[in-house]
Amino acid sequence: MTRAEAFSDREVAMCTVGRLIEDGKTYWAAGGGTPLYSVLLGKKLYAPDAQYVTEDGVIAPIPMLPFEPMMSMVASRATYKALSWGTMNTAGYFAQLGFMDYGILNTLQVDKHGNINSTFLGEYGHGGRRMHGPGGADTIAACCWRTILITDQEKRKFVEKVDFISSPGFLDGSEGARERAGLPRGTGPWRVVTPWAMYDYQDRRLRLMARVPWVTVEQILDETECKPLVAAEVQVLEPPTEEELQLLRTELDVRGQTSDAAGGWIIWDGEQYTRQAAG
Amino acid sequence: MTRAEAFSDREVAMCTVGRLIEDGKTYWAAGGGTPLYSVLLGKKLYAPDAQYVTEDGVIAPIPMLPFEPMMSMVASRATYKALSWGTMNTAGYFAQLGFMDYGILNTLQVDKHGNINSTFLGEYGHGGRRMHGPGGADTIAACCWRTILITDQEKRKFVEKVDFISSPGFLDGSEGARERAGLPRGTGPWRVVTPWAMYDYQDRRLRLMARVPWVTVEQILDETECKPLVAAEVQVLEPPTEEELQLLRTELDVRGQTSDAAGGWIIWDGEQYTRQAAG
Amino acid sequence: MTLATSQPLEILAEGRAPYHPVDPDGFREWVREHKSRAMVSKLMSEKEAVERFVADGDYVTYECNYLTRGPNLVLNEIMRQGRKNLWIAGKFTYVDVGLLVGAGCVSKVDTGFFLATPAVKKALAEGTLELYEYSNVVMSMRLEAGAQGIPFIPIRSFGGTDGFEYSGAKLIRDPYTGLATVIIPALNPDVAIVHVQQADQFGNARVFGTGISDVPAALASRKVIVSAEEIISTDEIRSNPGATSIPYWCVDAVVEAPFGSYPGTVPGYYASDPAAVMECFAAVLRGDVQAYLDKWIYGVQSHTELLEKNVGVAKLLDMKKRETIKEGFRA
Amino acid sequence: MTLATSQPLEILAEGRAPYHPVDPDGFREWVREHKSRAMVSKLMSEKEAVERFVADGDYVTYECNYLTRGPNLVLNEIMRQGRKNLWIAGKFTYVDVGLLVGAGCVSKVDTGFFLATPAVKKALAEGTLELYEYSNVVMSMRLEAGAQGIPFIPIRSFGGTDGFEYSGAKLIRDPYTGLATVIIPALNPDVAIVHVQQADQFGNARVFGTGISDVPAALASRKVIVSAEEIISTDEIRSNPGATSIPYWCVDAVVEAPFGSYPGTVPGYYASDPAAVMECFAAVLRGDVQAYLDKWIYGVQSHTELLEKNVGVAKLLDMKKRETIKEGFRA
Repeated sequence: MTRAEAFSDREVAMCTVGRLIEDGKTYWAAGGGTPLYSVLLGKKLYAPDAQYVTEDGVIAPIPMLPFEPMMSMVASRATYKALSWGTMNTAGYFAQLGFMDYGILNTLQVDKHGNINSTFLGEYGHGGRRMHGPGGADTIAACCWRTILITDQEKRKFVEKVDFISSPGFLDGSEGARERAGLPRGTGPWRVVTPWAMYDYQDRRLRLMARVPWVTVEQILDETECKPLVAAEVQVLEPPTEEELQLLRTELDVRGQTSDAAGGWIIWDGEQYTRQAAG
Repeated sequence: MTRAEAFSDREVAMCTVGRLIEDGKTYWAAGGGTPLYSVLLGKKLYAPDAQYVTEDGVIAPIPMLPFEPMMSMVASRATYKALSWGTMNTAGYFAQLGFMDYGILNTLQVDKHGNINSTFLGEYGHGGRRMHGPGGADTIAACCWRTILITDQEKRKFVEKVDFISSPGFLDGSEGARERAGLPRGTGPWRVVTPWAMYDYQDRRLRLMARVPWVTVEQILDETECKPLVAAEVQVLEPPTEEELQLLRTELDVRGQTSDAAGGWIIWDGEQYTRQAAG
Repeated sequence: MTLATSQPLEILAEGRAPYHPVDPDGFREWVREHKSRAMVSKLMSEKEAVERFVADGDYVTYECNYLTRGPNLVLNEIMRQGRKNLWIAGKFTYVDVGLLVGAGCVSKVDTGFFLATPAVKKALAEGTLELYEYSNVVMSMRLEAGAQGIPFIPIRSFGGTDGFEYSGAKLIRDPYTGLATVIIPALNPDVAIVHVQQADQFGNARVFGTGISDVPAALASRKVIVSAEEIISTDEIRSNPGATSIPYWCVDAVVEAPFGSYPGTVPGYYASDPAAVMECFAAVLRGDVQAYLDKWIYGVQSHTELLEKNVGVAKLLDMKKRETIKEGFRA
Repeated sequence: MTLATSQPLEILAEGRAPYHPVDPDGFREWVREHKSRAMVSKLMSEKEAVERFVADGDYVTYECNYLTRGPNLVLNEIMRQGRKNLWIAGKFTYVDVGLLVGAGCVSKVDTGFFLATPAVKKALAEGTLELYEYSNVVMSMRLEAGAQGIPFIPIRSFGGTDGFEYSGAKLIRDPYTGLATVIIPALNPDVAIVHVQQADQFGNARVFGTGISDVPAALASRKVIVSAEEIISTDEIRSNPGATSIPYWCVDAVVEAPFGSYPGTVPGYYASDPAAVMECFAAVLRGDVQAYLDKWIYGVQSHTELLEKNVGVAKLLDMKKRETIKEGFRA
C-alpha cells in the first residue's frame, strides 16, 4: 500500500466503501455510478469472491473495463462473462428470496432513520425540485439484508425527515416499522458513507462512527442537518491508497465523471492531509 | 378420400376430433394420448396452420414421428423444431392471457354440465376408486376459450353429476357459475366426442348433436346415464377415411396403445358399416 | 404443516393515484379478437407500425431507450407522427421521457426513473404532465402480473415509501401468514415496443443479453411492435427453440431495423455512438429539445434516412467494429 | 384510468387441506444462514447429497422421473437410504410416486398427476398416505410464487373444482376488479432435486429443452440437489451467460451423473431404454414393487453400479446413438 498524494472527496467515499466489501457476500448495486465502482474496487483489491448483481439482474460479471461512456449497465462490456444474464425481475426475486446480502445505493437526501429521497425536494406536488425517482433503489433498500448508502457530506443532504421517502430506511424509526409496512423481516440500513465520514445505526437512528483524518467530528456535524448520535469512540478511517486510486482512475471512473463532479481535493503536504474545498 | 374398410372405436373419435381442428387457431393438448394425436391428425390433413402447445409448454413443434414408447411429451422427438420451448407455467400464462383457443382433453367421467372427473370414483375419501388426478387438464378446462373432450361412449362415463370435479365444466350449470368461481369470463366446454357421437351444449347443458352412421340415437342414449338434450336434427358424422387411418397407424398411434385399448371394431361389409363389440 | 385457517383478509392501506385499468378478462377478449394465432407475415415499416398500432392516449411501455437495445426508431416515429397524451411506463427510462414530453407526446408517466429535464419540469408546472410514483422493479413486477393474466401480485418492496401513497398499490393482511403484504395492480399496456436482435417475419423474436422486462412487456400488452436488427427465417427459429424469447402470437408488427437503437448500442451487434448520445443528453438537459427534434426526428422521414443523412456509413461501420464482444449474443 | 377505490377485500371460500407452511421471512433467513454466496465446490456423490440434504419428513419436489430428464439416480438413492414420511409435490409425476410409496418413503402427496398403483391404494386404505388435490399447473404456479419469495399468487384456474376444497387455495374478492379470484399458497419445498444437462462444480446449471418447473423449484427450495450429465468449467458457463438456468447460490449439492436419468431419456444426450421403462411401469402397476426395488435399487450401491450391473456399456451406447436430435440441446 502506497500513500496517495492527492485525491478527491468522492474518491475517498468509494475507497471507504470498497474496503467494506466482504468475500463470499452478494452485493446488489444501484445504477452504474459510485455503487458499482465501489464494489468493483473492493472485489478487485480485497474481496475477490465478493459477487455483485447489476440493477438489471446480471449475476457476477467480469466486466471488460473501462466502460464506454454512459454504458455501465446492460451493454456488452458491463455484462461480460457473467454467470447468468437475468432481468430486472429475476434480480428482484433473488432479493425477495434473501440472496442479496448487501445493497449499495447513492442518494441526494437521507434522514436520521436512513430513509432516502430521490424523488422530490420540497412539499410534494407544491413546487420544489423534481428529481429522477428511486429507479431500482427502492427494492434494493427494501429487500437486501443490509444497505450501504453513499452520499456527499452536505448539511442539506442529512435531514431530520426526508421530504419524500423514495426508498425505505427505518421509516419512522419505531421497532417493527418496516415489517408493519410489508417489508422483509430483519432488513434495513447498515452504513452511510460520505467523503468525510462513516455512519451506522443505533436503535435505527443514524450514528457517526468514523471520520477521515483531515476533518474533525465538529466539521462533520456542521455538515449534518439532522444531529446524528455520535459513537463513544469515533474511529479514524484510512485514506485512499495509490493502488486504489490507480484502479479507480485507470479502469473504473476513467472519465472522472463520478469522482470529481463535486466536492474538494485532499492533498498530502508531506506531514498531513489537508482538504481544499472546490472553488 | 378413400373409404376405410375397418377401424376401431377410438380411431373414430380421434378422426372426428381431427376434423374439428381449425386453421389459425391454437390448441392446448392435455397429455400425450388421444388429444395430441387428434390435433396432429387435424393439422397434418386439414389445418396446416393450426398450432398446438403441449401440456408442458412446447409451442408449435414439428414432432419427429412416431414418438418413442411413453415419450409423447418432453422428449426430443416430441419437442422437435418447436417455435419455442416453454415450461408448464409459460403454457399456463398463455392460457390465462387468452391465447389458447381450444383445449383438448380426455377423461374417465363427465357430467351433463361438462364437469370432468379424473380423481375419484365413489364418495371421496370413503372407499371407491382412486384415479390419477387432473394433471394439467384443470387449467386447460379453466382457461382455454373452448374445450373439446374425448371419452368413450359408456353409460357410466356420462353421469348426472361427477363424483369429483377435477376439471371444471359449467359447474352447477347456472349462468355465471364459472365466473363466480374465479374462472375467466366466456370460457367453457364446447364439444364432447366419443366413438359414437358428438355433443355440444345448450344453455350449459349437454346436447347430442351428431352420431356415427352405424349407431342410432337410441343406442347412444342407452350408453349415456345422464339424459342429454337431443338436437332437433341429429347430424350424421362421416366415417374415418383410409388417409386418416394411415396417418394414425403409421405415424401417430403406431403401437395402437391409444386406439385399440378398448371398444369395438367397425367393419365395412360392402354396403354399410357395422360395429362388432369387443369380446 | 399448516391447517387452512381464516386469517382476516383486510386492506391496511392503499395508494390514491389513478392507475391503468386492471381488466384481465377484457385483455383476454382483446387477445381473442385481435391477436393472430395464424402465422401471418407482420413485416412493415416503422411508419406503418406506428400508424396502425399507436393511438393517442395509449399506455406505452419500452425500455433502455438511447442507451442499450432501445427501440429508438419506433419512438422517433411516434414523435414524428405527433402522438398525444401517451401514458409511459417509466421504468429504466432516462433521457427519452424528456424528449417525448418535449415533443408534446406524453401526459402521464408511471415512474420509475427518468431525467427530470426542463421540459418535464415545465410540463409539471403547467399541469400538462402527471407523475405517479413507483420504482423500476415495482413497474417490472406489475408487467409480470400483466404477463400472467392475473389482476395483482404480492411483492416484498415498496411498503412504507411515499411512492406507495401516489400509486395504485395496496397493503393487505396476507391471509396465509397474517403479515402485512404489499400488492400491486397488474399492468397491461396498450402498446409494448421491443427492440430485439433477431426475429422472423411472424414475430418469433430472440433477445440476447440482459434486459429489464422485454418479455413480460410483450406478453402483457395489447399491441406489440417488435423491431429487429435482423430478420431471420422461421427455420432458423425452429432450429433452436430455447433461444426464442417471444412467440409470434404476441406480436402485431415486425419492423426490420438495422441500427434501430442508434445512437445506443445493441449488445453483440454494435457499440453506441457516444457523441450522438451526448448530443441528445445535452439538448434535453439544457432544455433545447426543439433543435434536437428538428435535426434528428422531424428533419428526416424514416430511420433509414436518419442514418443516411445524420450518421453515414463510416460511423456505422465503426460502431460495428467497436463491438468486439460477441459471446452469447447469437443462438 | 381507474381511481384507487376500496373494493371490499374478502375471502369467499377456502380449501380445508393442510399445506406446507408459508413463511417467506423464514425462507429468507434460511437462505442467509445456509446458502453459500461464496463460490465453493459442491461436487459430491448422490449418496453424500442425500445423506446431507434429504431428511425424514422433508417436502420434496422433482419432475418427469422415469421418463425425461428425471433425477432418477437421486430418487433411487433416497429409496436406498430409506427416507420416511416425505411429502411429495406430485406435479408431472407418474410411476415414481407408486415406487416411492411402495418403498415406504412417502406419507403425503400434493397431486398433480401420478399413477394410482396398488401400493398407493393400499397406503390410502391403511391411512399411511394422505393426498391433497391440486393440478400440475397449480402446483407449478405455487412453486413460482415460492420462487418469487411472496406468500401467495392469484391464478385463473382451479376455482369451482372439488380439488379446491381439498387444497390450501382460497377464493377472494380481488380488490382491483371486485371479481372472484383464486389465490394459492406459495410452495417453498425443503428439497428440490433437478437433473440437468450441464453444471459447473459450484452449481451454475444449464437446462436445455422444455421442462415443467425446474428453475422455480431450484429457486424456491431450501435445499437443492443438482445432478448433471456433464460437469463443465465455469469459464464455459461464463462464455454464454444466457444459457445459465440456475445460478450457483441456489444449489447445495452438485452430483456428476452421466446417464443419471436412466431408464428415461435426457434430450440431446440419450434416448430412453424402453424395455427398462416398461419393466418399471409393469412392476408398479402390478403391485410387484419389492422385486423391482431389490433388483434396481437395494441390490446396487450407486447409480454407477446400477449401470454396470443391470445395463451395461452396449445398451448405454445404443441409447446415445438413438438420440439423434441435438438441435438446441447445447449452448
